[in-house]
Amino acid sequence: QDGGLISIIVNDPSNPYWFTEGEVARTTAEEMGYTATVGAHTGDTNTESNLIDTAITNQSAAIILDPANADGSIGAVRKAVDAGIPVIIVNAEINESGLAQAQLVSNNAQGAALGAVQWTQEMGDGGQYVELFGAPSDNNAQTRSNGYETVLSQYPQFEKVAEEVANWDRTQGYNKMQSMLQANPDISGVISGNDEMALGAIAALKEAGQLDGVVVGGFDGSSDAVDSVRAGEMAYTVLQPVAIFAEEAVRQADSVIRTGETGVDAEKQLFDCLLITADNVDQYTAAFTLSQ
Amino acid sequence: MTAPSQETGRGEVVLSARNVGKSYGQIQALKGVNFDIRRGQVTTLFGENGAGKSTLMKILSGVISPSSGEIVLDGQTLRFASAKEATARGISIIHQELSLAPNMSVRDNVFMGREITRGGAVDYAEEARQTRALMEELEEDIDPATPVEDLRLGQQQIVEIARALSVNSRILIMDEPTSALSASEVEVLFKVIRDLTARGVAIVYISHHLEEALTITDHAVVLRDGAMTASAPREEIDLDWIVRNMVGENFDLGSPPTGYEMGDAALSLRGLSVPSANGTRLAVEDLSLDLRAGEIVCIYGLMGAGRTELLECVAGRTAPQSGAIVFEGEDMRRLSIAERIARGLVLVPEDRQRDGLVQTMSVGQNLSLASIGAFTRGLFTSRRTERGLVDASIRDVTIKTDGGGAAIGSLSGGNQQKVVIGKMLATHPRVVLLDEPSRGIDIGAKAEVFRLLAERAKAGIGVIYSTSEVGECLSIAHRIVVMRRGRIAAEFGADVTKEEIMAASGEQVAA
Amino acid sequence: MSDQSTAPARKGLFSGGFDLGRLLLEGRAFFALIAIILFFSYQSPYYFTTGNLLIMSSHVAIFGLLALGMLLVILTGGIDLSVGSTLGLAGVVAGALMQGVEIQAMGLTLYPSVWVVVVLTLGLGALVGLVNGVLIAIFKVPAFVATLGLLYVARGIALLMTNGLTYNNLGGREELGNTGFAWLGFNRLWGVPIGVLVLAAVAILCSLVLTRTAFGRWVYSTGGNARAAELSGVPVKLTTIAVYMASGVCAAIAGLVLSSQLTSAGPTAGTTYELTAIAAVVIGGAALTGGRGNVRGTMLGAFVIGFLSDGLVIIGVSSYWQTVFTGAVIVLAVLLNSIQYGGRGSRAPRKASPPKAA
Amino acid sequence: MSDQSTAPARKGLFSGGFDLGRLLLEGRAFFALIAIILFFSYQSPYYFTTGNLLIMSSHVAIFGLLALGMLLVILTGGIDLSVGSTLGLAGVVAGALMQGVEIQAMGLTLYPSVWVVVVLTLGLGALVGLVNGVLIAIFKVPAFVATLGLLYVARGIALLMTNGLTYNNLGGREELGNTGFAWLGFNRLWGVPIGVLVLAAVAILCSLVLTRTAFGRWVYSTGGNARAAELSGVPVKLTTIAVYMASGVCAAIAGLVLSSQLTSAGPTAGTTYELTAIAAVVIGGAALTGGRGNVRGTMLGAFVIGFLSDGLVIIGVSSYWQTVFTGAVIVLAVLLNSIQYGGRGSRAPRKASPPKAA
Ligand SMILES: Nc1ncnc2c1ncn2[C@@H]1O[C@H](COP(=O)(O)OP(=O)(O)OP(=O)(O)O)[C@@H](O)[C@H]1O
Ligand SMILES: Nc1ncnc2c1ncn2[C@@H]1O[C@H](COP(=O)(O)OP(=O)(O)OP(=O)(O)O)[C@@H](O)[C@H]1O
Ligand SMILES: [Mg+2]
Ligand SMILES: [Mg+2]
Repeated sequence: QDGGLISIIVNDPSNPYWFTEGEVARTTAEEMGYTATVGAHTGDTNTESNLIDTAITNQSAAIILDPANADGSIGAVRKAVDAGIPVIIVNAEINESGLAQAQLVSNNAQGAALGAVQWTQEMGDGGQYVELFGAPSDNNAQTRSNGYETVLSQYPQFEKVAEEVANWDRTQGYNKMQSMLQANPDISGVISGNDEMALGAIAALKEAGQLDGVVVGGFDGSSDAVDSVRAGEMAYTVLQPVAIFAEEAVRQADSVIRTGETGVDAEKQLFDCLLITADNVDQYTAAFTLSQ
Repeated sequence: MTAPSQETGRGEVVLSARNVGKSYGQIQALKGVNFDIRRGQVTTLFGENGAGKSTLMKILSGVISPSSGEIVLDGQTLRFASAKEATARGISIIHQELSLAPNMSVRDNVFMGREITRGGAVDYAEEARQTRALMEELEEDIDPATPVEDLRLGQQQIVEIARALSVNSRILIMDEPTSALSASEVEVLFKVIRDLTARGVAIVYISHHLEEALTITDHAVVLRDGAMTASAPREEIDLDWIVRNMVGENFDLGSPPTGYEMGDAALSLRGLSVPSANGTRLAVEDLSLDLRAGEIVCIYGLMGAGRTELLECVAGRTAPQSGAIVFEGEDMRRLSIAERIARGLVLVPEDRQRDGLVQTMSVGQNLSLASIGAFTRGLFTSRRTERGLVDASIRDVTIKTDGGGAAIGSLSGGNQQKVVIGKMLATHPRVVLLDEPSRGIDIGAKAEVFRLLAERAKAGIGVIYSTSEVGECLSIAHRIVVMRRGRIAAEFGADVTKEEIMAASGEQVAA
Repeated sequence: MSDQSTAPARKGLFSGGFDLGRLLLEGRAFFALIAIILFFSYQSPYYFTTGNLLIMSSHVAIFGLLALGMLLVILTGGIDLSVGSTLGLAGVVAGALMQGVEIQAMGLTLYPSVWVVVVLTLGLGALVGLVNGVLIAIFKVPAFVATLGLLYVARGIALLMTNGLTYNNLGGREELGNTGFAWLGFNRLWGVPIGVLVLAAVAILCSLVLTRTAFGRWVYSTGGNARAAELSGVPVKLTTIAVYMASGVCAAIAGLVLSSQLTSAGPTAGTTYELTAIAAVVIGGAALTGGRGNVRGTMLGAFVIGFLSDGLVIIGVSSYWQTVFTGAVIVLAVLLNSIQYGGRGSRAPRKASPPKAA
Repeated sequence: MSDQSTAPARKGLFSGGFDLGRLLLEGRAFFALIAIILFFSYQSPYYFTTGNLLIMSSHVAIFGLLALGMLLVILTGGIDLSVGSTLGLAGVVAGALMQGVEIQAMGLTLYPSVWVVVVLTLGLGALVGLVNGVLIAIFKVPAFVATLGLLYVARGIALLMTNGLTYNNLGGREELGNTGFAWLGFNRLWGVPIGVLVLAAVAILCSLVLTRTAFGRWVYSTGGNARAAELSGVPVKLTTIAVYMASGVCAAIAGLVLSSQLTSAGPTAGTTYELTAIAAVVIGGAALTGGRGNVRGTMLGAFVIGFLSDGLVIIGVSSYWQTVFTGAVIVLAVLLNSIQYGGRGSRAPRKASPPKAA
């Protein structure tokens, strides 16, 4: 394995989504003859910057980065680029183009729309609903919320009665859902910015004995969520093709290392999300992978 | 009561308290006291524990402000905003409780809050020079750079004295400066005091060592229950006068109890050696001692003779380096403190604030702390039994308190000491070790403590107590053991004289 | 919930009198709670309903359990920063056990039944506490540092055990004989969530232990003056180790309740909960220097924090303001507390503070 | 970097003797650092290079600055949990100021130049410290609680100010005359990153203040025995307030350096950094009870933590193991520390412990 080092920096591997992202990237890199390390910045831009410095010190051939913050990560990326190390951004964007070799992100807007449409179908006639919002410092939270809004605003029969920030976290999703249920006992739908919060909401609804009448939609396509869909508890989840773009990111990094080009024209490459419902749940063969 | 005003004496009055009162909540610590300090004279303040001596001194030195009355300095009525202001006006005080920062050097402590600076930086060299000079004056060989925590208690008190001297004040208040000093150190201090008075410094001196204090007194004032009861120049007074005015009657510390059979040896120490706190040397060396049931033994020694180490080792706080502790035929070395207490061997520690009392607990809870087992029924404690136990203790050792629920801080020093003693007696011990049970308590309380011990001895309990006052050796003890540098220097019966004891301890008999 | 708990340190056993001023101050956390309930009831019709009060109480249960363990530790003058991590670790271990224990040598997988899982998890909590306690009592590591170290170590182990993943399938299966885990978090007895009942039971137990047993006396005296306690025959080291173990067990119980509520156990559960638990104890009037505090106050403190944060959610205050309010309430509650002690402040310095582990 | 710093409290200027045992123990953080450097140099060829050492040092700078402020606070026997939040708030405020201050009444936007931004930000740090200090010194709120409250409040304010978003455009613009902010984080003097130089400057300043000025004596005496210090005329309250203000200023400096390094300022920056800063101070040999500790030790502690965590990343240890190692190193380092004091342990209790704010 002398292809050099690829430094993979993900957000927080204690979340299955980012864990998969890191693992897929690492195995791909190793298969392609590179050594690879996976670091985690857990959303802290300073840690991220330190990890970039380390990658530079280690004379990495390329960096695969899931940025901590659309704005806050730009400096760190610039540092790596200035040091002559190509950076491939995955999963989340940075608000500056021309810096990274490529930005491979799932199409959050498309995914949100996909989810919202499915959600309206599951909801049927209408009703009240609440939304669980991710960490506001992450602009995916806003993107997804906007995506939901765009679709749902066309259906006046659905009334949003509350929205709460639950920071992508299951426990917070649980607690906030319970509180919202108190103020809004008649809701028939929950739309969530990610699976973890949705799973927390499902636990809360179960506890209240109200799960049967309520449609819960998630986002991410984690194994837990898919199990929940299989069990008929979660209505659907939107699969982010993290396994696909994590692998693709490494392939493009490899291409950059060898040729100087990613081989793809656009810097920003959107990967469409897929819907997982009770119908196609059996095609979910590995973490974040839907075989078609 | 009307306070007699001090008759006019020789030196001019530099500082006086006029009708000063101080109350803490319902407690009236001072009730309209008039008190004069004269230039070039030592005014000694006598009084029982809780009489208000320290309170009055704190008011005069600006540490606390009076509830009523006024302070007159050089004929000028004023009010100190802080201790610093009083210092600036030439008043300094040695507090009763040590007030040193243990983490800092002697030099830093002496100049704490009054650092000598040059160009913004502290001039350590100058500070050290002055500190060394002060130490020379006090005839104490202490390096200014030594951390205070490395000094023994007596040396720490010397540092406090040096700090007060370093201010060059006109008025110097000494609140029990000698409680931890040896006789020779006290002599040096008295020499310094005479030098100061010769230079016109006014001194206030407080001590429970009455005889010692009398040797330096120019003018004596007695406080009782927050009011001044008497005041007279040295020529007109004697020990009797002081005691009479302090407590209203004549006290003696009792005599060895007689009229009963002593039992067999209850406690035997065989060749006991105990390392000192910092482990550098032996504080107790190859010491053997027997105590019979019903016997009272007094251990006399100078500061650092190793009495505390000996007693703490016997009680189980520290492990001996070698030797045996046999209590009623059983080897105690492997037993914990709790087990020793359960077997009937208890210690009343030297420093009641640090080792004796739990300040967050009530009087009752403190009294019952060592005998929880006695009122535990099954899993739970029985409140009724505990209450009975506490009430009995309060009665037994005659603690002045509004009841078991009172906060421990509301008691006077002597009564706090009785709580510590009562706590240990409540465990129904068969041997009681008391480390300076009379430290810092007034003569009345002292007499009561000794009476209590004598009573218990009659009931068959073995008692060992340590003391630094020769007078106390000659009270209830059947036998007096003198310790010197960790060894027993001499043993006497009850018929010994003070001089013999002091000679054996290595102390120079005061001229 | 914890009416049994009295204030032994402050009121003494025999104080007959009735002191209104003191009662008002003692009860300031109580008044804060009343104020919070009144305010939010006025703001939202849903706040003061049985359903919501029970739900809020079941949220309080998690912090409350941590706070009870923390109270014991704080009463001895220590602090336990590792409870949040222990909670997470306990949940993960319970989750792992529910998935079955593979015995490689024999090539079979054991499925311990739920009570075994519970006992093992509590044992784990006790073990974490034991490590803390031994470091603090025997090796004299300051409590802040020892438990800070274990905060990291326990969290790291939880992450390593699960590889960051969350155990999801906690229901167990009938044929394996390990069902019943969901009962803790899901069922209700007499309409009350089990979590709340668990909290009540632990609170009553703690209160009884503190006020009615020898061990309780040992705890208060260790915190009040460890040296004096030791010389009075109190097994100070044992007491210290025991309170950290109790704290670990409380954290493990909280971990079990939480993962049962969520029907899943993740390695990051409980992050920063230690701060909330400490805040509850302190709002409840306990002194961080040890020796002062009681169960009733701590429960009130936990309810103040829980009812406040849920109330803010119900009336729809932004999560940022929630952060600000939480901080402000902590400071305000303790400010009142200080004013209380302030009145007796001039006496406090008289106490010769005993040397503390932290 | 901080060779000037001596250990005044323990060794004094005039101690003639040379005590090898004590030196070894005093220097244990130093040996830990050497061990870390040797180990990682052996593991990776990139570790022990000038470039990497400088980079690692500039990472240390952030924690080191926080730790210096924390040291002052801890020396007085307090603790400051709010430094991480203050760091975040300072960065955000600097970012907001760089975006221009809109004066609504006049309909214009002011662009303060960089030095004004720096001064205002430091002022903000001092203000947070002032609030802490006043709560602690005047209102007698325990330091742990007061600063815990401000941890939440400062973080909440930072989030409210930015609505959770990050300021990105910190470069300023030539025509607005507010360029130069990037200099702090990006430039180098004599090849050394400015952040490191800032750290060195602050460390030397702290060290001089602690060892050479009257204020330094006041800090040590306040931590050693606050009551004695007060009776001796040391302005204890003022000293207490001043150290918290200094800690706030240090946190603000760290916030400026960090946002300059990152060329962006986010409201969540610095979360949980207070724990790292405390760990650095404690590893450096300071006692949480106050009065003991020095700048040299604290710097060593910060370098131990920083060089360890960067080393683990360089050799590619998983982030879970990093968490475990961090905890273990904290406990181990302080265990050694306790053994040091342990030797004098039985004497320590002889000290008349002063009443502590926390
Ligand atoms: N801060 C305080 N709060 C409440 N009561 C106090 C306080 N300080 C002193 N007292 C009370 O005031 C009275 C006088 O105390 P003071 O310390 O002046 O006595 P003293 O004569 O110095 O006794 P001793 O010989 O024991 O030192 C005592 O009853 C004491 O309990
Ligand atoms: N503050 C202190 N710091 C360090 N060591 C001390 C301190 N006080 C005492 N020691 C050590 O302990 C030894 C014995 O202490 P101490 O002076 O209490 O002896 P003692 O014989 O019990 O005398 P006494 O009972 O009169 O105090 C001293 O020789 C000294 O070495
Ligand atoms: Mg006095
Ligand atoms: Mg002694």
